[in-house]
Amino acid sequence: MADRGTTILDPLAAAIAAASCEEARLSRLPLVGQVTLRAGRDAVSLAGVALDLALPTEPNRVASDGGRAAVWLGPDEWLILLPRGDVASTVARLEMALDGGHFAAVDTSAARLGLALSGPAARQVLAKGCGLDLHPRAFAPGDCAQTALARVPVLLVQRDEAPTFWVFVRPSYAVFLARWLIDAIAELRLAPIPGLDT
Amino acid sequence: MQRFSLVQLVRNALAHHEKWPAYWRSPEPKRAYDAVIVGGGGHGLATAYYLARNHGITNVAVLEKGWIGGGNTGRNTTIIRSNYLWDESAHLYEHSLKLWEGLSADLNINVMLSQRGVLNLAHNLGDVREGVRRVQANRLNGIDAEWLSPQDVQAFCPIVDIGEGRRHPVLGATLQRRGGVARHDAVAWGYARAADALGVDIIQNCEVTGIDVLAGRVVGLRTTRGAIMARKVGLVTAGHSSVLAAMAGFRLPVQSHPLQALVSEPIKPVLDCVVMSNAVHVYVSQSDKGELVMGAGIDAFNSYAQRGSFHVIEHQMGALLELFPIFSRLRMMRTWAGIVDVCPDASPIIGRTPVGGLYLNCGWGTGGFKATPGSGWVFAHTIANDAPHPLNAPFALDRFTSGALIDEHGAAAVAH
Amino acid sequence: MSGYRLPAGGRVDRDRPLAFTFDGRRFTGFQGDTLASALIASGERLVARSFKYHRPRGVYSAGAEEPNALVQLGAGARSEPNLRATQIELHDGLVAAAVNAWPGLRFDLGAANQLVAPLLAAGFYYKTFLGPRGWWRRFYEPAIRRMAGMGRAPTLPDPDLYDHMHIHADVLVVGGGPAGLAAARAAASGGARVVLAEDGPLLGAGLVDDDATVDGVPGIAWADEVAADLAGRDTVTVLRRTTVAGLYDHGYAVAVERRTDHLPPGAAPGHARQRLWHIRARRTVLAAGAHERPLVFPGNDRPGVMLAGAVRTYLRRYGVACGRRAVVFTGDDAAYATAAALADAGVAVAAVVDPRRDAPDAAALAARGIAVLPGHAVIAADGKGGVESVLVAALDGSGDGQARRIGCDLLAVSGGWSPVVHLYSQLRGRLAYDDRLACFRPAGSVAGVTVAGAADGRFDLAACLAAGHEAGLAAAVATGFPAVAAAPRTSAQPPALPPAMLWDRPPAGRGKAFVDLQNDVTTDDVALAAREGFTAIEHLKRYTTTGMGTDQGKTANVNAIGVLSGVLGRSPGETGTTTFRPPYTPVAYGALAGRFVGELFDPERVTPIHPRHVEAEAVFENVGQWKRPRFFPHPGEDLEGAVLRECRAVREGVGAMDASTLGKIEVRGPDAAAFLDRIYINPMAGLAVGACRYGVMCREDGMVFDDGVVLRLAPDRFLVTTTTGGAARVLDWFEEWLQTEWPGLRVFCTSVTEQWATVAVAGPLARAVVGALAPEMELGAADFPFMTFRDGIVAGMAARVARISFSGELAFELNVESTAGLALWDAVLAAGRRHGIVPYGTEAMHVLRAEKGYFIVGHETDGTVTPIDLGLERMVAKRKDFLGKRSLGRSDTVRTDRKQLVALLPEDPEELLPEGAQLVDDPKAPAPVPMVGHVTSSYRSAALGRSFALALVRDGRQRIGGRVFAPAGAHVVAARIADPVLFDPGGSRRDG
Amino acid sequence: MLLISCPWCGPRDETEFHCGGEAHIARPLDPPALPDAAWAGYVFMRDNPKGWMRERWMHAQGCRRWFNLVRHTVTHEIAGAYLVGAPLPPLPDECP
Ligand SMILES: Cc1cc2nc3c(=O)[nH]c(=O)nc-3n(C[C@H](O)[C@H](O)[C@H](O)COP(=O)(O)OP(=O)(O)OC[C@H]3O[C@@H](n4cnc5c(N)ncnc54)[C@H](O)[C@@H]3O)c2cc1C
Ligand SMILES: NC(=O)c1ccc[n+]([C@@H]2O[C@H](COP(=O)([O-])OP(=O)(O)OC[C@H]3O[C@@H](n4cnc5c(N)ncnc54)[C@H](O)[C@@H]3O)[C@@H](O)[C@H]2O)c1
Ligand SMILES: Cc1cc2nc3c(=O)[nH]c(=O)nc-3n(C[C@H](O)[C@H](O)[C@H](O)COP(=O)(O)O)c2cc1C
Ligand SMILES: [Zn+2]
Repeated sequence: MADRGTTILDPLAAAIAAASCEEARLSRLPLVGQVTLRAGRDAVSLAGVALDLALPTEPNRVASDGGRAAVWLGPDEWLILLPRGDVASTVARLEMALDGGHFAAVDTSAARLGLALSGPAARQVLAKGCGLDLHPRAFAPGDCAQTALARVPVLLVQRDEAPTFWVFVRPSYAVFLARWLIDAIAELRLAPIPGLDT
Repeated sequence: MQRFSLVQLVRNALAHHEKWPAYWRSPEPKRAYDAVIVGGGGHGLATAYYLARNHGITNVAVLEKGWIGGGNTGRNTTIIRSNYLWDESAHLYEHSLKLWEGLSADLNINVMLSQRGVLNLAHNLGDVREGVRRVQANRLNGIDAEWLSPQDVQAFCPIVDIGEGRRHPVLGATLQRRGGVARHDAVAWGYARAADALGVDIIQNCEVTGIDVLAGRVVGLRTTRGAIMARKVGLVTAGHSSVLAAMAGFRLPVQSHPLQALVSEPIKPVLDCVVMSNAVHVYVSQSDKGELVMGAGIDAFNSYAQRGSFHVIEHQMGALLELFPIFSRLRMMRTWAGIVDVCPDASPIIGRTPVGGLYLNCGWGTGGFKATPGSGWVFAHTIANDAPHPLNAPFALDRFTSGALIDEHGAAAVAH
Repeated sequence: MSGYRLPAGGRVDRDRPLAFTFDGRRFTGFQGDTLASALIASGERLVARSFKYHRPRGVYSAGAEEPNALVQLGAGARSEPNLRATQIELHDGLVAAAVNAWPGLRFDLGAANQLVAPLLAAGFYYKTFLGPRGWWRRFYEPAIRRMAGMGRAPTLPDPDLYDHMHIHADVLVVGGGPAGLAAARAAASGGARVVLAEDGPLLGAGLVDDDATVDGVPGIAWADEVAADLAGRDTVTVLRRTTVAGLYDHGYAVAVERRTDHLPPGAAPGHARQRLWHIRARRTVLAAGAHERPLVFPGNDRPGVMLAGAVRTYLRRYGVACGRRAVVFTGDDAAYATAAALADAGVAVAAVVDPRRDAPDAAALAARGIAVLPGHAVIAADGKGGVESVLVAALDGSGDGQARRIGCDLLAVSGGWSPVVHLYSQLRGRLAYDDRLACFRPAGSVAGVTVAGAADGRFDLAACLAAGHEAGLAAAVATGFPAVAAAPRTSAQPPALPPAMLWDRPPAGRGKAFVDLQNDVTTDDVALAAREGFTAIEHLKRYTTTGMGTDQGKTANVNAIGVLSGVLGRSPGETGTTTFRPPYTPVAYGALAGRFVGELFDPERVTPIHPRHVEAEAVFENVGQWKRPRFFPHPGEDLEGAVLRECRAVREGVGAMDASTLGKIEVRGPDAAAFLDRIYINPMAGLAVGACRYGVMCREDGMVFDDGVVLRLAPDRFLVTTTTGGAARVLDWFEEWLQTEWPGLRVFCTSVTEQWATVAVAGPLARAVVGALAPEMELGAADFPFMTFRDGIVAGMAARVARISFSGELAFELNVESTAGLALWDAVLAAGRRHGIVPYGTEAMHVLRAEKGYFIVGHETDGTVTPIDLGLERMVAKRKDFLGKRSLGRSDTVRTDRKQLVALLPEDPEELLPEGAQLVDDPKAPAPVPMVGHVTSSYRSAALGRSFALALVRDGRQRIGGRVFAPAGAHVVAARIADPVLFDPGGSRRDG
Repeated sequence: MLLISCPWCGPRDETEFHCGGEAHIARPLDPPALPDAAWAGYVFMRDNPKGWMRERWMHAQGCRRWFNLVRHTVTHEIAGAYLVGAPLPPLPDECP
């Protein structure tokens, strides 16, 4: 089914590619499977076992393992990123393992789209519309945050030191956010302003 | 009271203006009054004036913790209109607007009432329905109101961008031509001067710190300038109403929030009406001095600090430029906030309280400047007769118990 | 000396001359000049007209405090009013003009106001223009409006860009003078993240005015070293040309960076002209310096009267002499350096006049042939265009008692200094009046904020450096960084004597003595206001307008306080200051809006199917942030035509609608059923798995809040749908109750609004269309009854199909993953083609549901409508409690004559009632006409063959069959009240 | 712009939060048994103190958890955050 997926960002593919530059590369993340997991205290460790991936209990951290990641969304809420094909089986495994416990595992694979922004100026681009402290001292690889970017709710995941950020956004906002990012990157391709050395 | 007029001005100018008397005396508080009004804002001062003028009760003091007019009266965007949705509100505000129309003459001070028209823009189909509903209700209530098409809006206020391509195009507007603005400070000073002339004591720097209640009746007040006995007390303290109610031992359905406003630098006339928009959320007019005066929504949290958060202003400026792209290079000169007393139904509370002899006038929230004369009028009546005037009867505190709210959110969702 | 430019010196680049025009005349200046320095260098003394009297005015200062020299900068769409010439960096081709002067700066008709000046005293407008009625608005006010205002708004949209940037810092330092530089250097030394914001283009620029050395080198060289050190650290962000406009709670600061204003317009295409910085700092050091204060005496506003510090700045920083023969009038030591600097530059210094009995440095100046007159004051400045002479008198009447006249074209004045406490004070930092320094200085504390240097009332370089250094170190330590920098050392000496003010001595001479230069407030105005009772400083401000100009009284306020205090015989400390408010200097609205303008003004939400709607040339409607297709016009079709066609298709054939915007929440857990029972007015616990039920929810005040269909997916799993606008609200509502009131309920809610795309297929032929797409699904009414759902395959995609109908017709709601939404839409239209399927929009949807009497939250409800008003009495559960239930039993909500939902049938079936129309029983009644209700929705119906409406009518249910009237101006529409369900009341059509 | 420390996510801008007003208003257990005035007290009447206040906030753009703050309504100083259900912390100006 994944091959049939189209997203609202498809028509912007060329514009997104054209926006990228050395300092900030913008791209669409391939569609990934997403499971929103709500789990009461009794279910957290069981869920970790079922997933074979311990859920991060430290707020705003991501636990990764190969092609999968568990993203902290709240004290009883995680987003599990995994290959699309694994969603059904993973949900089933969770249902089995947690049967009787207080939990909810919901397939939300299509409820967020991912963009990747990376490059030395990635932080600066995000900082134009995001009040979060993105400095490496405050937001390092493995950190994540739900916050607002350009007044749009997003989930940010800091992946590596390039730095690379994943920006997950509700599909309905994706076009607006992509346009905003393209606009924010634009100045990086311009000649610097004479007499301005910052 | 020395009358104000051009002749007097010329005469005094020849005397180097050395003969002008004070607008009001600054007497020491007496030990007792027939009635004490707490709060020297426009509403409190108007109440004192009408108590004296309409009801012959002149042994009255107005107690103000700071300087008169320094509360919301001195920090509002001065929009005056009466085009409210529900009958109860419409009649109250229309009574007020009628009083405004004679106020300069009545008080013998130029309050600079400028009936240059108030536009309420509609940006979506819901706005249009609400707008039409309100216009129709107003007209049936005998209040002037018009519905304008986008083209009419453009003609009435040429610098508004009604642009189809915009994110929130203008789909129409209500217009009340008799609406407008006035000089807020002059209203406070004018009422003070006129009340003082009738014998009312205006006492500044006098904060009420306690309310003495005996057997369910108010007997006096404690203040930073000593105890004052009073047979009747009217609380008219806007954002501080909950604080005073707590002194008297009851709670109110009121929350105090900052409401911010700002002015641009003065420029030559560009905007000759008041423009308000709910969906895009800004309201703006140009003062006689040339500044653009504007405001928007309230800050989300309770506060008594008379200052708000910057993001509220920032948001509002996007809204301003959505409507007026030509304002982009104009500059914001000063921002400030007032503490507004917000009621769940966006309507005021005017009437008796659980304490005998203690009367309450509050909950005007973001929109009570326009009501100043009418509010004072009906509140004075309520205090004098220990019973509401027909116009304020529906605005009693017990409507929250009966459920007979007067919900003006739909028609007044934009603060003003 | 050509003009007033000195042959050498200053930080201007004499190899780069720049041409500019001012008020239509051509001039040249140098790179590094401000417009003000270039005008002074060119001998222009008259640069502005004042607000009220249109008096000639010259440049008064050299910075942000400038009250006089406001100009209209640029032309056309880039024209900008009221900029201060003292802060405009000169560039080639710059165009500026005076404001508030007509027809011109030199001959200004407004100056006629001076003839009637005696009438224009403070507050004159309150006392006159009182009648005749209507004249104020018609004649007086327009005339006053035309006179008021300074510059002009552009008439075209702004071609420039603005943007925003957020930055976090351990330490924010405001001001790049010696104190700020020392603070930033110290704070950064141990690795803290530091932001340094400086208003001007250069760091430490003021040090060029000073002869002292710092760390063994000239001050300016030290500043360059510090700047280089800071620039070399990647933990430090130095923002020049950046004004911190406001300081807010919890370390939040807002600053405006002027990025391209120093360049010719359009020289940096694509770049943001200004950038608004949102700074969040754990510690803030305010080192914003001090503003020099004028002295108040008759004629003190004449061109040629300038602040002494500014005169020195023009000499040292710009290589410009502000006159050829100067008098220095000062109550403060600092201006002695100006006298010396003037003399150094070859300007004749006719006298130094000092009201203090002991004048410092008198000997040194005397040695240079400069007369120092201690115990004297200037009592008038006279001259036609500008100062030509001053009158000087002994303060104690000594000497011959005669005032003496001294010729000069420059009067440099200094009345001491006012610390720039603005930012500190914006946060309600307490100020106290310092009698010795005659100024208000910080005397309290603001969490996380330190004030250092001249801003703290420390006016000597050594103290400024030391305080800045200490503040920087302390901030570093407080934020967890080591303190490693050594304190800077300087050769500077502290001032010898405290300043003296003359506030309590009314000026002896004749003529106007100005307190506020911009707003033309004089000492007479202050005295008049005091006489009339405006003795509170805030009253004085509002009555006289002191400090309400574009400079916000930076040079005026303390003098006004002083003069008022003098009149009343109290100390300035007792009088107190007015309130300081953001912004420090005015900020362009464009910068505040940033990129949130035009297309990016407000985020736009679209469904996955949106591109198809665009291709189909749908007309869209804004619903909150969503864009929804309102109707799909065929060529030549209008709204009405399209909607009638779309409705007919659904009633007679089949239609498809994109319903993806509806909110969807998965509610799961052992207590899910019990939870929903508490939320909805109707019972949900008994709903069977596989079935759907319509539900309504109320707020605690009993008013309808949202509605939607609930699907029971499993015993412990529900899918709740909400209105488009209610999606976020309802989820928040659920979470609020679960988290705060009922934490014991074991329920989890997950938003799946955007997981699913939804296409509604409705109409008698719907089964055929869905059947073609889902051959394996049993769609017959018996197998797949109304208000049930099935999971299956539709068009090859996993889908959930529900038999829900908002039109009364046979309908299927198809839900697939949103990534498949577009494919589903295409498949539905393809499968429906043989059945003539028609896409329909929100408008047709509204008509169809209204024909069935279904209300829409927000159309029929406005926050004052209960479920019972809507005719849902039978839905309201009797045996359980739910949110809002208790409110339905209050005296006002049990009234039987409340407004109730009914339908209206205009007696003329062609006539359309306007939505929002008010209803009356007697259209001929005089105003106020009693109103009995209003029209909530109104349409033409293809199915009914007539117009109809829904309305809320007082006691409406009892009045069915009766008449009401909707007066629309002179025209009155009569209508019959009817049961709200007008179409297929038996519900026979929903199974097809 | 307040800086509010979400007990889970740490300090974030005020704009990420939704303010829910006075905290610790308990829903009556048996609404039908209440007189109208008492019900109105629960639905509408609020403390609105000038000074320290316990109030509810929700981290709307973050973890979406409700929590309580002790905040001063004049200085905007925040004395601390605590979880829903945690024992009532004393107000800073209350004697222990
Ligand atoms: C930014 C802003 C914009 C607004 N815009 C508009 C508008 O455009 N149109 C409109 O109609 N309305 C507007 N309003 C609302 C309007 O300003 C108020 O509703 C109205 O001014 C209230 O007047 P008042 O006299 O009741 O209150 P205030 O003027 O606030 O007077 C109350 C007085 O009580 C005093 N007081 C408080 N406690 C005590 C005590 N313990 N002892 C003694 N005295 C005490 C206060 O110091 C104050 O002076 C706006 C409000 C604000 C803040
Ligand atoms: N002799 C005297 O009486 C006297 C009086 C005053 C000052 N001074 C001298 O002035 C200097 C004072 O040093 P200092 O560092 O305290 O002050 P400063 O005046 O040298 O520096 C303050 C800097 O802050 C900047 N600034 C002000 N407000 C700002 C804002 N909102 N945003 C960004 N930048 C802003 C100004 O542009 C200025 O460059 C010393 O050299 C001192 O000797 C002398
Ligand atoms: C209608 C109106 C117009 C104003 N115009 C100006 C103005 O031209 N200049 C100015 O500095 N302030 C102006 N203000 C703001 C006041 O200076 C002041 O900020 C406001 O009354 C609140 O008081 P505060 O800031 O002293 O707390 C205006 C205020 C109002 C209500
Ligand atoms: Zn959080």
